[in-house]
Amino acid sequence: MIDIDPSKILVRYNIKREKEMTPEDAAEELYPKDKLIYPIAKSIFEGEEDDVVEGLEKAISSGKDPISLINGALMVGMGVVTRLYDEGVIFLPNVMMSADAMLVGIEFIKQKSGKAPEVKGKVVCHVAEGDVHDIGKNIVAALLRANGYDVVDLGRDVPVDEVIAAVEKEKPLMLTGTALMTTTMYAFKEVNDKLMEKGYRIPFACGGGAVNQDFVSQYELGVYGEEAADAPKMADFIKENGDNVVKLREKFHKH
Amino acid sequence: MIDIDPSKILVRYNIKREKEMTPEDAAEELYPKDKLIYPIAKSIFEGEEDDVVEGLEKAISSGKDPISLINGALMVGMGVVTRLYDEGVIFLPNVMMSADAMLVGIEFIKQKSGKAPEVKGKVVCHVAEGDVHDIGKNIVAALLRANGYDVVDLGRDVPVDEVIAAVEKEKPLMLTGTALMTTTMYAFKEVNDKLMEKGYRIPFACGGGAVNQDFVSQYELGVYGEEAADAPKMADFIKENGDNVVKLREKFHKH
Amino acid sequence: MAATRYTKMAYAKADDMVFGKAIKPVKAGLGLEIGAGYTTPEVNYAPRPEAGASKEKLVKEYERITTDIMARMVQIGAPAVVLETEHVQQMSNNPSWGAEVAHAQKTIMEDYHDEYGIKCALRHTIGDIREDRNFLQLRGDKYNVFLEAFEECAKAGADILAVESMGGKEIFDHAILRNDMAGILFGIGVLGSMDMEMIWTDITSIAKKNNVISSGDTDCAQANTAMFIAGGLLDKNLAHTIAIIARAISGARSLVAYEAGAVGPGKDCGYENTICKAIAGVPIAQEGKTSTCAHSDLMGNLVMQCCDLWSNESVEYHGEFGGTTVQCWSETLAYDCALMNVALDSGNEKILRDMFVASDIYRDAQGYVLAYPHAYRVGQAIVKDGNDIYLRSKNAALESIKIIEEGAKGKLTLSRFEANALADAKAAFEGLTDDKDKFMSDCLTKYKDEVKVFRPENYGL
Amino acid sequence: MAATRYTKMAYAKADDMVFGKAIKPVKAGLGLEIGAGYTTPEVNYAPRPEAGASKEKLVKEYERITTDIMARMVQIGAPAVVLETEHVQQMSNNPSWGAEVAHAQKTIMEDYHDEYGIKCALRHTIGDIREDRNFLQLRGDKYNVFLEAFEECAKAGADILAVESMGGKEIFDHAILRNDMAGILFGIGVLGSMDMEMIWTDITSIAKKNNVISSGDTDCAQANTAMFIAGGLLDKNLAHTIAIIARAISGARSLVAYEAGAVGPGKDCGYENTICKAIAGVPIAQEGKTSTCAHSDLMGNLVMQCCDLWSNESVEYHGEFGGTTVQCWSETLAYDCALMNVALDSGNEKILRDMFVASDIYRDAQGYVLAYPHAYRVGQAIVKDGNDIYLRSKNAALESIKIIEEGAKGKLTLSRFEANALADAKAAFEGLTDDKDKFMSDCLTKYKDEVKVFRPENYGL
Ligand code: B12
Ligand code: B12
Repeated sequence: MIDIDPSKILVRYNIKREKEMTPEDAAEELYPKDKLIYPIAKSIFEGEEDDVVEGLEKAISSGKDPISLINGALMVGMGVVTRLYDEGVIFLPNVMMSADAMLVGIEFIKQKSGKAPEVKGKVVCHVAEGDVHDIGKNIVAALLRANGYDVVDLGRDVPVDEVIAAVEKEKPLMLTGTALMTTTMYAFKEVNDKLMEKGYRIPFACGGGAVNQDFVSQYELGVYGEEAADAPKMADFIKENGDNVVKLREKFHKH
Repeated sequence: MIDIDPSKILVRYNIKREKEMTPEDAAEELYPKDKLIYPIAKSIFEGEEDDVVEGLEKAISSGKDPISLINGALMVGMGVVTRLYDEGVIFLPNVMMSADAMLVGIEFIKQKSGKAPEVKGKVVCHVAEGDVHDIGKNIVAALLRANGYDVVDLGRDVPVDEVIAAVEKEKPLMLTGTALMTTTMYAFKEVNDKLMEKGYRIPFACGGGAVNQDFVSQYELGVYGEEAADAPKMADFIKENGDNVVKLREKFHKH
Repeated sequence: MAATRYTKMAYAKADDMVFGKAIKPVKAGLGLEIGAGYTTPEVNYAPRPEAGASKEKLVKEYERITTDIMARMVQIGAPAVVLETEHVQQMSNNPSWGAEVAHAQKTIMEDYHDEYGIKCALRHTIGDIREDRNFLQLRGDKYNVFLEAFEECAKAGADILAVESMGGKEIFDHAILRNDMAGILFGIGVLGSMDMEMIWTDITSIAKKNNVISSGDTDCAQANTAMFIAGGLLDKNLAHTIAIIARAISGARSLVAYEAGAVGPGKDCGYENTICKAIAGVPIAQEGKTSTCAHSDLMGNLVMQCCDLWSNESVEYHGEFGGTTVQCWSETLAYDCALMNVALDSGNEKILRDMFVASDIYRDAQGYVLAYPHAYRVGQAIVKDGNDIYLRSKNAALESIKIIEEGAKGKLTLSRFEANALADAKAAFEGLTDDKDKFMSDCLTKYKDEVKVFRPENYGL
Repeated sequence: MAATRYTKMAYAKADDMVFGKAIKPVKAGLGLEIGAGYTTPEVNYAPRPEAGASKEKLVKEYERITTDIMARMVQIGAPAVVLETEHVQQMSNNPSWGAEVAHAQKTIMEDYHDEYGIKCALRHTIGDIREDRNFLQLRGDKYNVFLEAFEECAKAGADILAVESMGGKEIFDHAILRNDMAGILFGIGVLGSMDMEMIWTDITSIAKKNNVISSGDTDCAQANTAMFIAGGLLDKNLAHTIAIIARAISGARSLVAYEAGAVGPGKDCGYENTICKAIAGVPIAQEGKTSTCAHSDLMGNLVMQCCDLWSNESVEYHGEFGGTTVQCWSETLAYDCALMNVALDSGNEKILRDMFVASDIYRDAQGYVLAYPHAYRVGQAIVKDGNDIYLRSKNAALESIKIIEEGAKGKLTLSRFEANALADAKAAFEGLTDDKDKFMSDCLTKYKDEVKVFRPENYGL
């Protein structure tokens, strides 16, 4: 083999930019200080389901209101996770595992309290009819869940009418669509038209390999999302500023 | 430098396919045998303007009707030229020089006979508005002339209205357009629409780098031409079969 | 079934491997020989979305594509070309569609071959249609249609048969986003290999019957998915060190095609192909810097190292200033091949190969492991336990980890994230049993529970 | 005017020339040095037709293009990149448009440079708008707008200024379709050189004033037109032997930019650049196998031989499976450059260069003459009479003819048509006077008569 000086050929920009701090240190700075909450948040960050449950048990037996622990502990832990993901300190699998742990935690609280906790909002996710590429959608769904949204995941290759039916039934604050093929993305327009026809005006966030901003801008409800991480931000934006598609586009259209 | 065996790297398909016969031999077989006509046809093939005139003078002084020499000698010579060009035996510059020689011959006959000879038909050629790429158009015009058509060459960067005006004035059997830029080819559609509006239904043959068959098929009068050599063939087809655009497309659309 | 396992390497040493030459060259199509001392462009394309409207439109579209490519190749003097048609759904679901396309393409190619003598062959890659909306359906009705599609295309003119099969994907999709190493190994190395054994035995007998080439598979559905999720240097969805472990395992999987009778050329997007070539001696197609039309990766030059066909993966058919996309990309491929062929003719192939490698070996852990001397080692790890599809996959994973660790002591830099992911993965693989049966029953229990779309009967389990 | 003629070669011998290194490297933009030991991709693009609708849309379009390219470059670890914006008409006719685009692009590039340290520079190529519908209008009002466009872009952030100038084109267009050798010589070598002297003196002083790079020109309008008309192996519009004579003459013409103060990098589409580099020692951009998006030629690898920037010529901005076109092509270019940079770092640059050459030297007479040892000889023929723009052009033509004749005795095959055209051309050039003044007055008389769009006052005649 030929021996070269790699710095003459390429630059590992990722390494140049990697934060000084370890993820653990960065997280440590963000955990809440409360003795009972801290271990829960930390176990969420670490994605340790058993530890989450253990922490919740302790907190509840020490008198904390179970339902309050959702926003007060689980979501706080997830907040640390998504913040560090956005900052590039941690990576997706960590988020996925934390989200799984959080769901276990919520499930546990439900059982303990016997109450259905209030959710931040509902989002319906799907992959366009004819398309089986669902990894992007899975990431979108995971990040939405990680951010406290209730996700109705219709799966992949979802017929247009089924999407409409789900919107009618679930009344989500947002619908997402993913398409990776130029042949399947046209289904989004159909979904849009049928929604319009039935009088639904919810934002329809669309993304995935084949999809681009120009295409999505062509139908009334379309908001283009470039990265999966945009999905929860869009949902947050809707909760805060209402579901005006024009405003959403202003905020999220990058091109 | 590195020494290689070229046959391992590439194939000179042009050389493999080159005809055995020299162009001169091939032409010789096609010239008319008539003692007075032969030298004229041959001088056309050779692109020798002076010899063409000399040949014509001889033929006329030997009693040939000047006007009859256009179709009987000049066009016969050009026929040899275009046939051998189509067969790949000779190349464009030969055609250009032959066409120049033919035009000199026609001019000479006009003066001699005092009559305007009957022409095969008129074609208006232009390059789209905003576009200066005129080499393709020049070739088209040259080949049309070489085939006996009267070409009204509007030049390059021709405003749409000027094209329409020329059609109104010249009443050509065909209009040609050339565009090499994706930004300029849309002018063809405008030309088409204005022609339609004014009730003109002449075939509008379009070609040039940016243009493709799908684009040209979008407007009523459009016929796509891939190679300059198609232009005279289209004109011939119109003379023979009428100016039905659908039939022209059937014949000339290759994709 | 009829898989003859590889238990030793086709090449005596890594340095013997080079582009354009394979131990077992393959004759295909019209005058072409693959891996016989020269490289050849393999052009891939996708019809425009509108073209799928009817069978007639689709056939027409492929005719245009074929003519465009052949015309450009003779215009620039390219001695040879392979066309690869990756079926769109309709063409495999309705085998007669695929067959008509193959016939139309082959007719044009024959004309060019007759007129110019250009060497050429047609590869048809059948779509793996064995799934319904939610589940893989690897056996049963869909499988019959699938095999019929191969048969019909072979009859109609396809010279080379291929597929990108999907066995194991339901487990892999779940595992890859969770850093679940056992799941990755189970999906790719075990389930993927089992499914491949079935289909490649059948494809090979169809090919033999029709006197065409049973070529090979790729772990597109899994290893490439990992590579894509890992993405570029700045993406943060998956550690590149994990993606390359999945790739190493896929070497053990894609090998099964050859064990079941395929003879190459392996499919372009199989980045594991260098491993397969080292073991099986078959010619391979590869894609990299000249398939940016289809995807981005971090080993644009490196993957040329041992290719026999050089491909653009896929490009949508439409116009560019320089002609149609298929013309542009086929021309670029042809020049890349001309460069390699010059190297072969002048005895410089090893220098050029090593320059390809040096370009990307330190760009990323993936390129580092796939560099031919390392890929060869992964191959050795596989054949060491060649008869055990589980163990050999695990070996491949562990060897790739070892290779990266060695690299990281030298010029290969890892981000902290990549290094951590690698360490975790290493621990996970080292913790796995050596007993295939135990691994299988553990996984069956675990994934029947965790992955609701997992259906053991797809694998005859 | 201020042209200092070259009367000797910058390089002592042809073999000293190689890609990535120039005798006079050029620093430009943000941390970049061109010809200083490494090659760099130069990415070119054209906005979508719709984007020209308004200034805002156009600026937006170039912002997207710029971000896309920069993002892809850091994703794959490319150390450096040059962006070339070839003005669309509106941007040069309204200099403030061009300036706004330059500013918008540069802002994005600065952000990337700050965040990642990526070396980069922005080239703006002003459109040669000095014509009205029927006539060239090289001097006068349009010339003022033209110069203003350079000035405004330089002020707004363009690091490198270029143009593809059109002097002589009206004669050339007439001559090339008529095998008129005197006309080709007059158009390119004489009129083209005269016009370039004027504009490059002015562009250089604008560049100096604004502390940016006066780079260079290309004979796109003439030599490339000839190359395009000549086309592929099977086209029959022009003998390739004639096209290469036009090219050789264009070496004497494009050189004038450097004589008038430009410092390189010469423009990508100047296939004559190897000749210029040999004489002037300036760095050059080139395009070939990775500019198939824009055109097809018969020297895809060969032109890489001495490039310092490696370009895709131009691609319309739109989506592909692998990203936008500018991302796809910039990535391919970047890998090509990585290969060359490996060669440079490992001392293999001459072997790689010679492999590039061997790929295409026998493909066509054009590649044969442009192969660096032959291009060097054409350079020598030029500097021999460097002070006489006519004689040096004629020398270039005759030397190129001689080179082909020698080649044809070896492995370069010519079709009979090419050989005949060459013989005719040789006779024509040998028949020309050695006296510039006589040639000028003969041509003035002849072309004032034959070419109705020829206006001597465009050249101060
Ligand atoms: C992996 C893959 C597969 C896997 C899919 C596995 C799976 N479970 O998804 C398998 C092997 C099964 C597969 C099959 C096929 N594939 Co495929 N595949 C790919 C590949 C290589 C990567 C796709 C991927 O996973 N990317 C990573 C994910 C994470 O990206 P993503 O989905 O775009 O999501 C990101 C963003 O877009 C965003 N996002 C996504 N959705 C949304 C939504 C919202 C609201 C927001 C905010 C953001 C967002 O978030 C994500 C991360 O930030 C691409 C190549 C490419 N260039 O894209 C081809 C590709 C998509 N496949 C292609 C093809 C042709 C096929 C097949 C038809 C092949 C065949 N002949 O059988 C079949 C499809 C069958 C079908 N009916 O769908 C073509 C499509 C061409 C076209 N016409 O457009 C591609 C482009 C390959 C190519 N270059 O030709 N494929
Ligand atoms: C030569 C050339 C020039 C020359 C033109 C000289 C001249 N007198 O024509 C010069 C240097 C002046 C020039 C200028 C410019 N050019 Co220019 N140029 C080219 C080039 C390299 C070759 C074109 C050519 O002559 N081809 C050979 C001829 C013979 O082909 P043709 O015209 O297509 O014709 C053939 C067929 O199409 C057919 N045909 C043509 N018309 C018809 C009609 C009928 C009826 C039929 C049957 C057949 C037919 O017959 C011919 C032979 O068979 C192309 C590159 C390319 N890839 O095409 C760029 C190209 C066309 N130019 C381009 C550009 C951008 C420009 C400029 C704007 C550059 C600038 N920044 O200043 C200016 C244009 C100014 C303007 N307003 O038009 C771009 C266009 C991009 C786009 N948006 O579409 C191209 C594609 C280059 C590129 N890759 O970017 N250019």
